[in-house]
Amino acid sequence: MEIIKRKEQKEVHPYIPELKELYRAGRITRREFLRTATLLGMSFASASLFLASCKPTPTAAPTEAPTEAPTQAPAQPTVAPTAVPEGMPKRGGTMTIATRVPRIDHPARLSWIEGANQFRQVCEYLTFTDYDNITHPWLLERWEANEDVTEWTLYIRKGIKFNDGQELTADDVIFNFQQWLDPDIGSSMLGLLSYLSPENIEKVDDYTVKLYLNSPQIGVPEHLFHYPAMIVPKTFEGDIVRQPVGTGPFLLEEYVETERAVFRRREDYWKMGADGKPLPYIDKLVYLDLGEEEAARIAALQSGQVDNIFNPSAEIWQAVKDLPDIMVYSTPTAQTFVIRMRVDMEPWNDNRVRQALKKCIDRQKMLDLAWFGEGVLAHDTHVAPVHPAYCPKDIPPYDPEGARQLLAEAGYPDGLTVELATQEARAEPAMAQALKESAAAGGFNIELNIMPSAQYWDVWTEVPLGITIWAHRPLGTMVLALAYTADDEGNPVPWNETRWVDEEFSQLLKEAERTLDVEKRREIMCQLEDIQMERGSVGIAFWTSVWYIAHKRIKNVRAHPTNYDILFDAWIDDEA
Amino acid sequence: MARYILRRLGFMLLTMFLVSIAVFLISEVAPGDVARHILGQFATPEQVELLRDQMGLDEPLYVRYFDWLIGNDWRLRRLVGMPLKQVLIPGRADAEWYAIAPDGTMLQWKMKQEGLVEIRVTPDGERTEVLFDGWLVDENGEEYFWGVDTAGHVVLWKKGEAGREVGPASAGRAMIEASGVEYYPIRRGLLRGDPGISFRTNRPVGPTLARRLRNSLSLAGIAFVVIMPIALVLGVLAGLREGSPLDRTISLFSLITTSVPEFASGVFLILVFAFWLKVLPGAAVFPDDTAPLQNPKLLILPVLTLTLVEVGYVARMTRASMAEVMNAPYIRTAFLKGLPYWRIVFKHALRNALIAPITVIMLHVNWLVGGIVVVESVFGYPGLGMYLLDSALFKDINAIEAGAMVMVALAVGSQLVADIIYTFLNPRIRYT
Amino acid sequence: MATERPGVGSPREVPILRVENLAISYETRYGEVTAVRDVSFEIGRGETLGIVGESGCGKSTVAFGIVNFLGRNGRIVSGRILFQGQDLVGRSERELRRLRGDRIAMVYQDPMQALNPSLRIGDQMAEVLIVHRRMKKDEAEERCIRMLERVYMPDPANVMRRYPHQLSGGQQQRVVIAMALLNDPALLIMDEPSTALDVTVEAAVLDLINDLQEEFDTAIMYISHNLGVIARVSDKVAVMYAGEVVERAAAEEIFLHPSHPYTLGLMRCVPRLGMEKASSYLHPIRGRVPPPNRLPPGCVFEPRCDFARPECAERRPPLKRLTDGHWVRCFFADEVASKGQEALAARWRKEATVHEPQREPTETILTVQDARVYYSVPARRLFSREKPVVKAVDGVSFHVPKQRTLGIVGESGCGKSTLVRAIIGLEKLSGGGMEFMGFDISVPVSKRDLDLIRNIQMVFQNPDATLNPSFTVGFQIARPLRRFRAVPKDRVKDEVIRLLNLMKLDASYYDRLPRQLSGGEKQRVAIARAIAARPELVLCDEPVSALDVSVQAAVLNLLLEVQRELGTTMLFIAHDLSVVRFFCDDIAVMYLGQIVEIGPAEAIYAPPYHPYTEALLSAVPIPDPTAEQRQIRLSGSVPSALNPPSGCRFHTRCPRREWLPDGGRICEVEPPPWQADTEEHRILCHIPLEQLRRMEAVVSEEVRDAG
Amino acid sequence: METEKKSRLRKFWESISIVLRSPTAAVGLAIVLFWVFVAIFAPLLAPHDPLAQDASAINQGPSPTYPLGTDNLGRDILSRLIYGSRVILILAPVSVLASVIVGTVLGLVGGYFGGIVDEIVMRILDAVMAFPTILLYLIIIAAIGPSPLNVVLAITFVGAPGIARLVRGLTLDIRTRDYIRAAEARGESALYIMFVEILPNARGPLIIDALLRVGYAIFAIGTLGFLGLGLPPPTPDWGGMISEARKYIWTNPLGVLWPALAIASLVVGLNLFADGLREETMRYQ
Repeated sequence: MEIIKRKEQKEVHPYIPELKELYRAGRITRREFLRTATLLGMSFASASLFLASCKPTPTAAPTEAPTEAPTQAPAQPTVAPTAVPEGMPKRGGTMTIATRVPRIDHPARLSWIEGANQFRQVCEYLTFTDYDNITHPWLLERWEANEDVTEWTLYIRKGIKFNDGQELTADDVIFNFQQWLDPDIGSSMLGLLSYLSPENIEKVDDYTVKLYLNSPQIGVPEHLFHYPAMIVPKTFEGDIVRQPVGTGPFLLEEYVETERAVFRRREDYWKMGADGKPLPYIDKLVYLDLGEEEAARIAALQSGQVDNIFNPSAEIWQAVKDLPDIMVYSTPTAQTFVIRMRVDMEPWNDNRVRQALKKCIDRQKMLDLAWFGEGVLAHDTHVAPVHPAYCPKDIPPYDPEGARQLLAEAGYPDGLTVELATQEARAEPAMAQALKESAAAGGFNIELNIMPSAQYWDVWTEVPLGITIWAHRPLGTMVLALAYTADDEGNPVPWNETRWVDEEFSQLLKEAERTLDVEKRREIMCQLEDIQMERGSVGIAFWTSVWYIAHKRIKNVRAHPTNYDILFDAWIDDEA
Repeated sequence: MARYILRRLGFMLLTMFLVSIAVFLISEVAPGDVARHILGQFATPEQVELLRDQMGLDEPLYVRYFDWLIGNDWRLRRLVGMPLKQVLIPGRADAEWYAIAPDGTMLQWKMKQEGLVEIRVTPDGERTEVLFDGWLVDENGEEYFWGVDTAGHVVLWKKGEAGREVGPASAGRAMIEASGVEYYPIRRGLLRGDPGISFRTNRPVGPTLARRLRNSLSLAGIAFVVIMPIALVLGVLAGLREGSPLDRTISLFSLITTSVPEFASGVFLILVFAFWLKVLPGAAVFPDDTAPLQNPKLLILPVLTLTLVEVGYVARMTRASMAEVMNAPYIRTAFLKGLPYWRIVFKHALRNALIAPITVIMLHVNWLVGGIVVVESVFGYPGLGMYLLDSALFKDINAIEAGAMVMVALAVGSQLVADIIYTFLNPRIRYT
Repeated sequence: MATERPGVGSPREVPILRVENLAISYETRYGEVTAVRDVSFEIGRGETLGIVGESGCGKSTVAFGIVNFLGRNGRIVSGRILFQGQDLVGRSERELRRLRGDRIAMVYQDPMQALNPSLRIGDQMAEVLIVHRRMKKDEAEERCIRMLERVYMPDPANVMRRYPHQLSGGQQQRVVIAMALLNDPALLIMDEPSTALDVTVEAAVLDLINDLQEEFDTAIMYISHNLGVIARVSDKVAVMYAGEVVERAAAEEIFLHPSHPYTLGLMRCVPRLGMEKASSYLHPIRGRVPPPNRLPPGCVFEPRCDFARPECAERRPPLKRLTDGHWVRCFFADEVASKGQEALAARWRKEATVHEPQREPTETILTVQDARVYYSVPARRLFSREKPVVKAVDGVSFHVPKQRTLGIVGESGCGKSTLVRAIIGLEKLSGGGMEFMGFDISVPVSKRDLDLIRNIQMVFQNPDATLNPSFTVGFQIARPLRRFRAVPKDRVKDEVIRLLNLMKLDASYYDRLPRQLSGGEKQRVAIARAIAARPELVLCDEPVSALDVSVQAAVLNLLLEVQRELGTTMLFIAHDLSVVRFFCDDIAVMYLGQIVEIGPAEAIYAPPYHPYTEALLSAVPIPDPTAEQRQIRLSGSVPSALNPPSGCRFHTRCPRREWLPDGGRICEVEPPPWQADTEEHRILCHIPLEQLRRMEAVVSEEVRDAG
Repeated sequence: METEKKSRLRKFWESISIVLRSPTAAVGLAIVLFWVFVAIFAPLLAPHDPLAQDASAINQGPSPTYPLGTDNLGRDILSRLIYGSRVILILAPVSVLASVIVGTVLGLVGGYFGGIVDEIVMRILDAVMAFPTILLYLIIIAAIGPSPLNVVLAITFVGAPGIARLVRGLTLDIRTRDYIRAAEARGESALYIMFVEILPNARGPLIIDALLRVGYAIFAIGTLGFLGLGLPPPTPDWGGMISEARKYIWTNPLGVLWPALAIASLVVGLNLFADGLREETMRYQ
């Protein structure tokens, strides 16, 4: 464990001066500096001040990540969102959103983003990762990490009240940590905060909590913004619908599962708006469940009955992007459709067969067909350009001949018949049919078994060959840990759908999570990417952009990589 | 006549019983696990297993069936030693179970930080919580207690060695400390008015189903009221003027409309009226329950889609029946009696001509309510058809059974009404 | 105002209806077809014109033509219809409508169909008055009730509220007639009004028509195919054949001096009451009625005419006046007339050689001992205990000697068909026993062994339903041969052709489908099918009653030949007594499930009669207007077999009860004993035999011999 | 002397002549035969491979290369329509045939035996008819998974009761005819009477009803495809094509128009043919 030199500095964290050096030498990008600095406790304001005061000298700086501009999707020049609201934001109005309204009880157990979006209006998070992947304190005033990022001190903002009058204190924060870490509740936070055990949480005083990690982890603030990490009061008894108590800008008025959820503005919200009065600007939020049928949702948006469609598929985007009074905000993400092969089953246990299938992926064509070209090409490794530690690689070409040779070597001279299973939703059927057609030239005869979504999610970890959608996660290492590693006894973690465990890969991954040094971390990532490309168990053709489609009357909204509805400062202007 | 109706009602119950068993068996066989659907694809196998246990899905099939049919509160009472009572929560479509102490106070237990807490609600509604100390001791010395939790389960709590109560602190619907030993969800059973809890909404099935049924019935009702008169009139006109240009145009129109599948015509109507003309809403969006009444424009397109398909079918049938009656001997007698043409048509012909169509129309009630799932899905209309489809995909057995029972009742009910109308219209048939 | 009947066609007065060479045509798939050509006649006030002719001769078309109700494709081509002096042809629909139901009323064939099943009788009747007379509802209903009383309808007020299906055939027919007479029409057109009724009910309806005509003085055009009915009703008669009137004259003139070959042919093929197979021979008319679109060039009857000469085929004979009021469409009318007289007279001479009935006693082939067939009927009320039962056949015993024919006569509902179906095994016996050639046959057919089944076969009534429409004639006749393996496989076809020839059908019929055959031909194939496997016993359930008169004779002769040649025993069911009298050796008369009289044919037709037999005989229409026939009419309607009257079942309607002390009380209380007139002839009645022997003959002797 | 075979031939020509005489039947038959022709010669007629995806031409309107435009995967709609006719013209008749066989047997047995047998058959039919169709589709498809077999099963299960009721009605009527009495008098077996004496006479109305049912089967296949429960992609079937194109109706409305027209035309054809036949047989009686 390489110890970073302690430096007497008024800096919040000893590594920050070195960070500044690296930036001045142009060896790390503006975004990498900002992200690491803020993670280490430097305030966003002082970090941006520093950036403005000096220019990086372009020595052997790493190539700018192609998607520097967070909002500009390369292919489609959509209208740049209005960063600054024109004039004073108006108050009042109702916003209607078409989305599924699923059953929900304990926020810690959330596994659908739709449920999180609805109750994120009532409860809030300790931190806030913005559209540019920069994490700011939210319910916390600030945080501090020790030198080797194994101890984190969280300073809670004073004076924040829950909507039932209780004040937010350290006890509430600790109660929430215990809920996340309690195996009986089954929260996905347990996997994320694996470096923290419940007894190592210390209540310093009423407004300060200290965490003693079992292993160093730089991404703690980002993990605290993971969607199940909503802060509920310590009196919470497990059913958010019966006890909608939170510090958020809205109050729950009505929640009818599979039909609608209605939220009304909270008068005494702690955060102030541009006009000095408490946020939020909008009076009422209505979430409507119009069922699986996309056509019904499109029709509703088009006739103005709803203002926004949650997590629109490529087809919806294609259908509504040219409608007159509809605004489309786009953002590149790490969301993708993984063509995954179970390495513990015939024929995928033979890497040559896996390589052959990867060669059969006609990436650009698949992107055009499945997502109308709205995304960036990928190279079969689960680390995306938007990830801070992304190490760029060149895109493997579509090579059916190579695939046919590999199959012959692997003992299938006249081709191979396999069954591909996926869900009848979003882009999977289109991708499956595109893969079937392009793989045919490469010697694969793929039979498609496209089943209703509910059925696919019963068998997604069992089928030998399938296409599974993986949502965006801010850090590259997060997904790799979730899907490509084994637990302590060595058998694959629950979400490792391909049962692919590689000793060298797991070691390097742990290494990467520990390294603070951005440069060193990027090298490790490069090695991880090489391993996955060379003998990995997945074909990843492209990273999709994600859209936020709303009626033009909804102001100050942007596309969020994981489709979060950030609406505390959105407002409605009916005249425009 | 009464005997006939009684026999048919008996048959209706028999059919519903058979269908309910068929639905139970088939959904048992069909793939898919409802617990996993609830917990989402990222739940761990242990969590799924625990939830299955808490929903009572691990019990044998016949036990679950009878629980669904006649309930298990009378059986579970013996475990708790106190009568169980279901109390509706005012203002919310939900209900809670309580154990009733001899002096009338309602009791519930829940696991909290400090241990098992007893909630007491006195008859006048005053609610207190106190630490529970009435543990019983079983043969090998372990302390245990059978009680009712706040999530409508009869639960077995046990005091573990660590001195800390182990068991589901299942406050509300959640399972905070889900390490309970045994769970039985309490139900009164369909026959006693409690169709059970829907796994999809975690709420009683009744209210949701009622709303969906009302939506479907209002759509079907309006469509029925719009379709049938038009179709009958068209049919009669065509039948009267058999072979005339009027007859040919009506026949062609009705032929074309019945040949276009309703999902195609529905989509076109949206394109024309909602998209190009922007006159009508393209989807049936219900911001709240009273939507269909406040904003009837929502119903226009779905009703129009239904009408297009149905009018043609009924008109063709009425035309055939009318034409047949007009050639009947007793109509010839009416002519020979020198009666005016319209009197012959209305007084003599119509009555007999409508016998066949009306009985078939009633059979369409069944299709209208359940079968229009396609129209519901095109317009996102929250009807009974979609409810059944979504529940079946989710394997929400209580919702499927309740929905199926309603549909069967409607189907057989409309068949019975059709027969009764048949007897009134046709005096020759006297059912014994 | 019962004016004296004006006798035959008084010239001075303007006739109610005068039709001059009317021609009507239908356009069908084969193009325009003239169904009726140059028909003319006239009917005076209070006068009845009978139109007689076989099915397809255009008589109904004439009836509908008069009221111009010819449907969509019928059209009056030429001719005039003068109703009370004004021509109806060409009048507007509105004017015709005002006439129909008011001045011209029409009653037609099937009473069951004529009334609207969904409307009460009262509404349907009052309607006529309300529409034509603008009468108010209650006054109209009052008039209807009075009219129903006039047609001897029991309890008219109740009938007004009932629906058509709740009335019997006879009652429905009376309602239709009453409805027609409500507006006191000048002209009443009746198309086969009594054909579907039982003979006693028919007799009552015919009497009713005569009474009403006297009272209302209406001109009646009566259409029927039954010569006897025409003889009883009409003053004048017109005989139609293939769309043309071939002879028109006063009633007696037609029956006594038939001058057209067709009329003569009809007279000779109808069995008169006295005739029997031993002494007389039925003369069928050969050939078939020509279809309307392929009529022969010359005289339309030429192909079937025994008097035909070459010129008959070239020229179409006009309607020639023979004597005053007697018109014939035949070149050789007077020759036909004279030849006709001896032919008719010949009918009565005893021709020894014709059919020698089996005289000497042979062993009995079939014995029926106290046979009972009961049906259980669902109870009327919800939870009633007793299970109501219909006693269709209630204790019937008789035996049939080999090679003889037993006739069973009775009105509808008397159980004769049920009895026959029990014998062949289609109905389960509820009691008693039956023996056939020593084998017990009280078990249903499914339990009998093949050989026993082979020996009993059946011929059915309705020719259109007796053959399976989807198979060829050859296949259907061959089926019994194959089933009973009566003939080795390879020779089946030849045997079928032999059977066809036996039925006077050539081999070309082998491949034909039933729909290409006439009624008579179908019945012959059915007989061929029945006798194919040489059964010992053939049961005939009304085999000829659905056929035209001319074809009937041919089929009866065929059956007689079959019996003579194959020696089969026959059971012959029918409701036409003259046919039964002609065909059968012994006759049993059934009433409400029981045999009331049984014996040799001649014994049945002469006193002593059982009162019911007497009533039956008096109701039989005799094709001779001059014949006197004692009028005996039964009161009330046939009681239901659900709970038959106590004691003698006929006591509720028996006209002879007053012959017994205190009004025949014994008939109500005690079931009557069997009284034996001779060894074979027995009667079930309380009235002592001597008294029965003193009964007058229903049809006087001399009529039979006068000839 | 005409042989047995010749009379059957004559019967065949006779029925054909019936059809040609009535205009409606002739037009209907022409439309149906057109689609049969298209189905048989699909490989020759289709300009493109129905499964080939052209990424450069997604959701395009009609163009010279793609006369009817392309679908959301850039596949030629015209070729998919042509090949789709094969799927429909095999699947629909097969399903109807299956339901006719099942329905006829039930109808005959119920109609001929009467009494309790009839009561039982009728109750089974009522129960099946009362079963919610949508649930039925789902369960069969959930049990077997999307495949042509389950489409046939689903349609048979829904169609059979209707046919059974029709055949039962006909049997009840035919059973009263004298030729049945004659057969019974010959001690013929119940099977013989049902299948040789009764069934051939129920042929007429049965054929007409079957024709109508093929139309409904086409609807049902379309509905199943529409709800995502029908044939597995990428098989070209008209219902599925509509369901796919439905999402892009705002940009490419024609995508939905062509398959809808195809289904409508085929169903119209069948209905016209059936109506023509019914009018003919009615007048013929």
